[in-house]
This record gives sequence, structure tokens and C-alpha cells, in this order.
Amino acid sequence: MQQAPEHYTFDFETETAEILGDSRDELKIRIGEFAGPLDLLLFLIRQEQANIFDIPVAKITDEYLNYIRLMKSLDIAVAADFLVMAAQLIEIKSRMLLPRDPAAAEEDEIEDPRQELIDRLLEYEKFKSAAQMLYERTTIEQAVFTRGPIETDDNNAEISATVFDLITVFQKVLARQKDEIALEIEREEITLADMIKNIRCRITETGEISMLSFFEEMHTRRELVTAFIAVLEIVRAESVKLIQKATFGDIVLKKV
Amino acid sequence: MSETAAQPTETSSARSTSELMAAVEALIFVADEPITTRSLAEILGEGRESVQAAVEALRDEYEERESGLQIREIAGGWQLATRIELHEIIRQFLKTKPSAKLSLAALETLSVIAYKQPVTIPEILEIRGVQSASAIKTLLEKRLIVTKGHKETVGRPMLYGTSKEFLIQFGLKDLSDLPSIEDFEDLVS
Amino acid sequence: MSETAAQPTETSSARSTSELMAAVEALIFVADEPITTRSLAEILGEGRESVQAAVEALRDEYEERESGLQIREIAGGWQLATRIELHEIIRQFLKTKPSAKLSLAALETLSVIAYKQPVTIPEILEIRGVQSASAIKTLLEKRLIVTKGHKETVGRPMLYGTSKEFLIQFGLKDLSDLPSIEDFEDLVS
Repeated sequence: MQQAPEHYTFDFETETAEILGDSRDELKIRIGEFAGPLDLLLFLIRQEQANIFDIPVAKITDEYLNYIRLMKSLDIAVAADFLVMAAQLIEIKSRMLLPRDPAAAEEDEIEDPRQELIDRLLEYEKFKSAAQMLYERTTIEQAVFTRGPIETDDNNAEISATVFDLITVFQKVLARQKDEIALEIEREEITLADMIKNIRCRITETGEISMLSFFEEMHTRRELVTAFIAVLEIVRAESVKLIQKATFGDIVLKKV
Repeated sequence: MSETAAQPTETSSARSTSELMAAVEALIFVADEPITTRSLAEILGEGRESVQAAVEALRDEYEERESGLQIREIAGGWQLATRIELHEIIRQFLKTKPSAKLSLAALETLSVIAYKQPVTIPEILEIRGVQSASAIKTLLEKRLIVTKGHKETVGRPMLYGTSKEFLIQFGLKDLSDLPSIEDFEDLVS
Repeated sequence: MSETAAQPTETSSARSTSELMAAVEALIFVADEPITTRSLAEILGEGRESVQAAVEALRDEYEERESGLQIREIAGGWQLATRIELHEIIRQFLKTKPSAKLSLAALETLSVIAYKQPVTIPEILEIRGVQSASAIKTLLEKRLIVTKGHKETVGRPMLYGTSKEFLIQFGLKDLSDLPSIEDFEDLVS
């Protein structure tokens, strides 16, 4: 893989940061879309043209914090991981300001407060380069095509399933089952009291109700039963009458 | 062998005959139905005669080297297909083709069996809300599930569970390798 | 390289080398995903060595005649595909655009998983310094990674690794085909 120096441009006006590789392909990164705090840190270190083994912590920390402030001012949600890194930077910065312990100075090596961060950055950058390599590979792969469908292929859309599909599908089945139960409960919500109220309103409005068409409005057996009980209840308790004009004819519920 | 291709013919465009043959070959290969000489000529921006000549040269080349494939003219277009003599081998391959490919219905049923095993058909019906008989048949055929005896309730319904083949196809050491819903909680939210 | 195939070798069966090459060619064509030398040998009832030699001879033959197609080794199997140089004309014909690229976060997460597998989400967090849940979800949905059971530590976190689909989409023979992660160190300093 050719190692092209990456050019970083960071334009606060257009709110975009771009990483331009040497290839024609470019990865565009919108502000706030750094892959993580380490990615942002590397960007700032490179922008400063600083040595990764000798990071100017004070300066980088200030820039890091500025960046986060900018993100916040633009109402971009700042991931907690970015804030954790800010705290770590501030801590390293303050440790570097501390005067050296004269007793410790006698030892061969004084631990650099930056060491852990340097190690992490170096480790991270390897994977970042590997990600770049993967990106290039997939770009090449997209230029290779396999055959179109032929007769012997199965026509039905079957998927080659993984364990993840298994659990995702299972979750969907469970969710669907829950929905169905919820739906049933909803149907039950047409209570007897509601049904009586409904009948009373209609009689007041129209004077009479055809029982046949009223029962036909019911969608389920449960509703039908509720409606029937409601009618009996209303006849028993209030001054309404059931009138049947012809044998086997429609029954009308009417105010007395 | 490929003398036909080696001779430079009347190509109107900058492509050599062998370049044209290669392009034509790739296009016939990726097309999802027989592709006509006219379409080929249009895509390539070449004369129809030179394209026709290239396809024919390609067809002869496949023939001469006794390839397992053939370029054939069908429904007014060109197609790449296996040679007829090889049909038995191919049929045999298609029969034994191992595959974890499943329809959604089969996958749903399999997921219920995997997570609720041992489980009966009525229980699967209750969870999925749809009949699963044909899905279960498919899964049995693909050896992804096996019967696990009868449940000691009314009617003694058959119990189903996943097979060893299931573990192999899904890359699992054992059933405890199956992720739980909690395992993906962070991802789903 | 293809000398082995040109000479009549120790074929246990009655097939000649050219017959074997034809059969192998047809099977690779029909298979809808890379097919291994082992599967080919099993279907054909031939020795693995002679099948391997036949496939290699076939690959060389495609190369020599400057075909628009290539036989290539990918994800542990063999595949027939178009030559990379022809991508423009094919894309024009199929009217396809390159599929959506993975986000930077997804690519980074994938590279950590590829090199550190099997690996848990907390371990990925440690290297990347950022939560990777949504990237992992994307990678699972695209079938580029799969779960690899649980790690036997506190909380039994899920382990992740790359899939066969990953090898296919990134044009890798197998995982050892990946450049060593240490090779990237030089770029860093």
C-alpha cells in the first residue's frame, strides 16, 4: 500500500473536515463525525505538525476543548467518550505542570504522564491504517462482478442466515406476539358502561334504534354479547321499550 | 487455437478484436438475461458487425477449447451456459448444495425452535401466530431441526429441537453459544 | 505452474485433465458462491490434488487467453468473476453505482474485529476509545461479522469475529491474506 501523506483541511465556515488521501477516493467527514476522541486527537496533533512521541499537551488540550465547545455550540451531541478524553487530557496537562519530585529524580527514568496516551494513540493508529486498507480493498472489490442469475439459482428470495438473523427474527416474533395481545385488550375496552352510554345517546338523538343494524355494527362476538347485555340492561333500568312490529321482524328500541 | 481472435479485423473503434471479445464475454456473463448483439454494440459503441464477429469468435473459442461452458444464442440474444453433457454433474451438485439459506417463514420458525426448544407445533403456532407446517418440513429436510420425542400432554404432540447440523451451519460450539436478547441490548437501542 | 495439469497426472478416475477442467469450470459457474476444492473433489469423485491442478490450469487458461473473466480464489473457494479492468463498461451496462460505503466508524470497528478476533465490545472500546454499538449493529446486519459465542469472563460478553461474507467483500482468500497489523506500525512513526 502506498503511504500517501494525508492532507487535512478543516474549514469552520463550511463545518466540514476533509481527509484527502492521495487516491481519487476521499473520505469526507462532517464535523462531529470523527470516528472517536482518539481520531480527533490524531487530527489535532497532525494539524499542529507535532510529534506523536512528544505531544504538546497544553496546546492540544486547548484545541481539543475548543473543538468540543464548537460542537456543542452547533448543537451537535458530544458523545460521552469525547468528554472522558477531555478529562484525561486535562489531568495529563496538570500532571505535567507539577514540579518534579526531587526524590524521584534520582531514578533512571521518570514516567512521562503522556506515555499511556501515546501508547493508545499508536495502537489506535495501526487500526486506523488497517481501516484505510480495508476501504481500499472494498473499493477494488466493487469493480469485480459475478454472474447474473441463471436458471439453476433458486427463484425464491432466500437469505443466508446468521445467528444475528436468528435472534433478530426471534425478537420480531416476540414483539408481534405482544402486539396481538395488546390488540385483544383494546377490543375488550368497549365496556358495558360505554355500550349503555352509546345506546342512550343514540336514542336521545334519533328517538329509536333498529336492533338489527345496531348488532350488525359489532365486530366481534365479545362486542355483540356486550351490546346484547347493554340493551337488556337499558330496557330493565330505564324508560325504553323493545318493539317488534312483525313476528321475526326487526326489533326497535324506543323511548317511551 | 485462437487464430480467429489473433487476426485484426475491421474494428471501427479503437478496441482490438481480443479486447472486444473480452468485453463482450464479461457483459454476457453479468447480464441477467440473453443479451442481443444490438445491445452489446450500443453499450460498447461499436459497429454491429464487429460485435457479431466478436461474439461468434468467442463462441468458437469456447467450443474449441472444450470448455465446460458455452456461448449460445437463445431468444434472439447471447447467453453463457453450462454444456449439456455436464448436466448430471450439475444436477448432483445442486442436490447436495449445503446451505443455510432460508425463507423468512423458515427462519422465524427456526428461531422459535432454537430459543424455545424442545417445543411442539401448537406452541410454535401460538408464538408465531401462523401455521408453520411447511416451514418445519423444510427445516427437517435441511436437517436443521430434529424430533425430540413426544410431549406428555393430551395428544402427545411431537417435540422439536435444533440439530448438530444447525450448530455447524450457524458456527456454534453448543447451544449456550446462542446469543441471548440481552447480549444485543446495547446494539438495538 | 500449469505443467502439472498439462501432463496426464495421477487421476484416479477415468476423466482426462481437459474433461476435469470442463467439469470444474461448469461447477464454479453454477455455484452461487465460492466453491472449495474439497467440494469440487467430492462432487466429482476425484482426488483433491488433481482437482486443485485442474482449477489452477483453468485459471491460467483464462489469464492466457485474456478473457474478460477470471477464475479467482476467494473466501477459501473458487469463483468466476469479471476482470477488474472492465468495471466501467459493466457498471455502465448494469447501471449500478458502487454500493454504499461503510462509515469510518464501521471500517475502524471492522479492522479491530478482523485483527483481534474473537473480540468483545469492551475490548473494541479500549482500542477505539469510543462506543462501537451502532457500528457493530451495521456490521452484523451487513453480515460482515458474526458472533463467536461468549467469553468466559465476568458477564460472559459476546465475542465477535469476521464472516465469510467479509472475505468475499474484501477479496480475501482467508484471514492470513490480511497484511500483518505490525506492518502498519511503519506508517505510524
